[in-house]
Amino acid sequence: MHRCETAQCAIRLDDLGYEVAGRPVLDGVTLHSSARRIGVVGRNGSGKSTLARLLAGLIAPTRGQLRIGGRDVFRDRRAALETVGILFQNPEHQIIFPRVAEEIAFGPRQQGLDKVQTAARVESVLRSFDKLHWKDAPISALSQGQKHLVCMMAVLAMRPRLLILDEPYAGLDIPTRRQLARYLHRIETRLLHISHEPSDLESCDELFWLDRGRIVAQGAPAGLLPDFTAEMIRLGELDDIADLAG
Amino acid sequence: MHRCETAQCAIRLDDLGYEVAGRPVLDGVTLHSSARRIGVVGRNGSGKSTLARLLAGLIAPTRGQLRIGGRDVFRDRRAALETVGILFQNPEHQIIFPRVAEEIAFGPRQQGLDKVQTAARVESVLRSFDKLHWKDAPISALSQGQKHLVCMMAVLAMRPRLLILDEPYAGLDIPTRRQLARYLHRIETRLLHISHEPSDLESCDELFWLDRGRIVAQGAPAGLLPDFTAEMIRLGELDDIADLAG
Amino acid sequence: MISLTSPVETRAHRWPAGPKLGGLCLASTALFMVGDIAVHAAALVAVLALYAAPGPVFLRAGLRSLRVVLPFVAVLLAWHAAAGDMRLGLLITLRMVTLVALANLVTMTTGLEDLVELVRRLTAPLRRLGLPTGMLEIAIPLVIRFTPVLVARAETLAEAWRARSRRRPGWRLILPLTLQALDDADHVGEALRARGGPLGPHGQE
Amino acid sequence: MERNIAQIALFAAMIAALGLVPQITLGFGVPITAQTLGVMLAGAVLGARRGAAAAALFLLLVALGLPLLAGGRGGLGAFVAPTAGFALGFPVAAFATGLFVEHVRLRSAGLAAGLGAVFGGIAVLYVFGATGLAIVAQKSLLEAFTLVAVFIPGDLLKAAITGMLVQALARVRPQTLAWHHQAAGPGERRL
Ligand SMILES: Nc1ncnc2c1ncn2[C@@H]1O[C@H](COP(=O)(O)OP(=O)(O)OP(=O)(O)O)[C@@H](O)[C@H]1O
Ligand SMILES: Nc1ncnc2c1ncn2[C@@H]1O[C@H](COP(=O)(O)OP(=O)(O)OP(=O)(O)O)[C@@H](O)[C@H]1O
Ligand SMILES: O=C(O)CCCC[C@@H]1SC[C@@H]2NC(=O)N[C@@H]21
Ligand SMILES: [Mg+2]
Ligand SMILES: [Mg+2]
Repeated sequence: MHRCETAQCAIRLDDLGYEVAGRPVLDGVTLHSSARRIGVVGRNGSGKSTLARLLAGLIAPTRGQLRIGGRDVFRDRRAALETVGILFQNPEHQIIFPRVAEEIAFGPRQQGLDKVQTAARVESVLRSFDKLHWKDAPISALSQGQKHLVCMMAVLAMRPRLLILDEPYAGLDIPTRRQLARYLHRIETRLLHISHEPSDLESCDELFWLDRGRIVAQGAPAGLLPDFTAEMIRLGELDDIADLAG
Repeated sequence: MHRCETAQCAIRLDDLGYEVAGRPVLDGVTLHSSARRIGVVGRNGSGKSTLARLLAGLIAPTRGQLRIGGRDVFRDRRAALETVGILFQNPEHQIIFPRVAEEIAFGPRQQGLDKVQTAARVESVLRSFDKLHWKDAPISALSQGQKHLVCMMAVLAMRPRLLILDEPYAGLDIPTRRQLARYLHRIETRLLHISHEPSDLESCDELFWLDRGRIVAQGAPAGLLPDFTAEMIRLGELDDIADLAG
Repeated sequence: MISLTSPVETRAHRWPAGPKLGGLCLASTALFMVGDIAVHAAALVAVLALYAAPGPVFLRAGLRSLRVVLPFVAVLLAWHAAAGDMRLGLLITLRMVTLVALANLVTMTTGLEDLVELVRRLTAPLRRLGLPTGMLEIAIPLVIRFTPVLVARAETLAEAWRARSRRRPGWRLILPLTLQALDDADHVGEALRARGGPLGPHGQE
Repeated sequence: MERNIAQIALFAAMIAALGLVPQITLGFGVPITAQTLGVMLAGAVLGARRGAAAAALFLLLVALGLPLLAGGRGGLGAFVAPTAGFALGFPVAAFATGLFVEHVRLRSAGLAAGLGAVFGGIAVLYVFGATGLAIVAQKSLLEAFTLVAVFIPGDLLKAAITGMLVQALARVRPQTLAWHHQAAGPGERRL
């Protein structure tokens, strides 16, 4: 397991709980990690996206404590902006502006870059994904996978120290995914990668398995993923979808 | 390749074109198939979802002809509703009603079932996916994968003869996916399955590879998928995402 | 309607937003003061010439976005024809078309960011008084974003409806549309928070 | 905070989008517009302060030159027209509607919203509208009132729509109505 050079960006969740209308979505989650690539795996509805939103400081836990690099990202938004960036699961939930360049420029601008710096940053992100021609494209005219890529570029442009990716690969085709995977491997940024797909998480350093709002296992992918996959396949064999008679 | 018993539900596209603002999204697509499970594979932005919407009769081609089982599904909406059902790529583009049961009931009701029959149909679909407890749940409180499943149930409840699935597996976890795959394998319905992920399409009878709005190859998965995958990996190795310097 | 964006980059895109908007305000106000049809006709011709200047692509896009006022023009002309005051009808419609065309022109050739920047400068004195004007800089582009999104939402919903029904949706989409719009607002609220939202650029302070 | 901004912007946009609904312009220059429905909804859903903010934000964009008023009008010119009184009264109308729903407690949220819309979106708004008309068209206040009275049936219909929509919202999404303190019913059980 990689150790973080500074304690700056380590994740500490202590007995974290999140309830909606009295029902726990996350329950007693304790997670300490300073691995460089952290993975979270779990079934649909297990609470992964809720965890991501908590980690990004977008919602407040109803119980327990959450610190990223020692900071309370829910309260201290300025610090949070430098610290965490989040890629939403549904690109349409993330997009704020009508055009690609505006969307990418928003984050860096809020971080305090001036216009010229921001424009340079936008160009550099677009160029590095070989998508300079998208600059003035209206986002509504992009396909879903293309929207997803715009969202990814918008987060990367902010150069956060911790990057939370909620199912980043679900919408992207193989070439884009492979290029992105290599890119993510190369950059300095700490990663928290969420997926329901075990094969996406093979290169993580430390994995957490979320089930019904609780962490049920943690460890290296080599140990955890085979168990997870076996369990998923077992569940998949269990009860079959009955015929839709009636 | 399976042959359709009746010509009823065969797909015929002749020199189909679709333009937006003068830019071709689909261009000269000719596709005849009466296979039971048809697959469409292609990169992000290749025109797959546009093709799906054309096939479902939701948009009109700007050129060429489209017939499903001999019918013009764009003009003849009554026939279209009995013939094709579509699962949208983004569940949020499909959901109309605030609650699960209302959403699933809508289609069958519009097909002419009375209230009692519709209620029975809704129950049976929910039960067959073991989700009877979702009945009164507000859809906005579901996770993305759960929303996707609701959309799938809503389409299946209409029992269309041709089922168009636009990236059905992207959001679903392994157990649900496996159950669904077996279920789809078992039912009578003709399938058109769209994906950018070759492994999803292995069990199709006939495959079409869409690239920049054109069909560039067609054939059985055993022949086509290895080529597709190799090409995707080749593209993925090509130019790397440059460093985000500057 | 207000996702008025130019298909081509014009010279006017590089002009500062302040004078462009100032000019628009002056022109609008002036047109309201003038009651001479000849002046209005000339103004319309002048504006159309401005549309034609960057080339046919721009002209076509511009005329397309003007189509929204056509029904309005027709109703007004018919009304005044019936009332027997065609002169006034012509005056009002000419003025309206010119004003909308002019406003569209500015919008088409001004980036959102430039507009917001302008408001930022104009509200700077208020900020010094302690008013949270930083929010305006966020809120203005948001309104501009939401308006076409609402229209697109309605279209998407209508498509979802058509995929499963052959009846026309009509008023039945009002509640779903409202709910989706509220959900959209929630998502945008969260997306804003994730990337700095109302904090505002703080590098310059 | 961010959510408030987003909702205020959303309702401002809704007022703008309702301007796209085709309208009829009456001879003396005042259109029958669906935009007042947006103003009523802003007040009835968001409450007084945020509702007024939404309407004010809408006016700011109009002033900036965006053609958002019914019929694609915009610019400062809109503020010197015979309808200017109505337009300037939008934020006050939304505020009054919100004040009504926040302070007049009725069992039915829909009824409260409908009556609030009549109060804010009709009674209060017409005071502004008639005054504006009287000034611009050089009429007496009484004449102006009789002129604008033709809008009342249409505006009553809009108030009724406001009531029905809010009633439905209270049923399926009570948490959106901050002023409507009602415990979530059993239907709101989460998964
Ligand atoms: N706003 C909400 N109100 C009520 N319940 C909610 C809300 N958001 C999420 N939930 C519930 O919390 C659980 C976890 O949701 P979450 O979106 O975190 O799941 P997930 O692990 O990301 O699933 P997926 O793989 O489908 O994206 C779900 O059962 C969902 O029904
Ligand atoms: N409304 C539109 N206006 C302009 N261009 C559009 C529009 N809709 C789609 N396109 C363009 O058409 C192309 C095909 O889009 P489509 O959504 O069909 O792709 P796709 O194959 O489904 O991609 P993905 O795998 O990302 O879902 C894209 O390049 C997109 O930019
Ligand atoms: O468009 C404007 O300039 C302001 C709107 C004026 C229309 C008023 S609002 C109240 C009344 N009800 C209507 O339908 N129209 C008028
Ligand atoms: Mg999720
Ligand atoms: Mg697609």
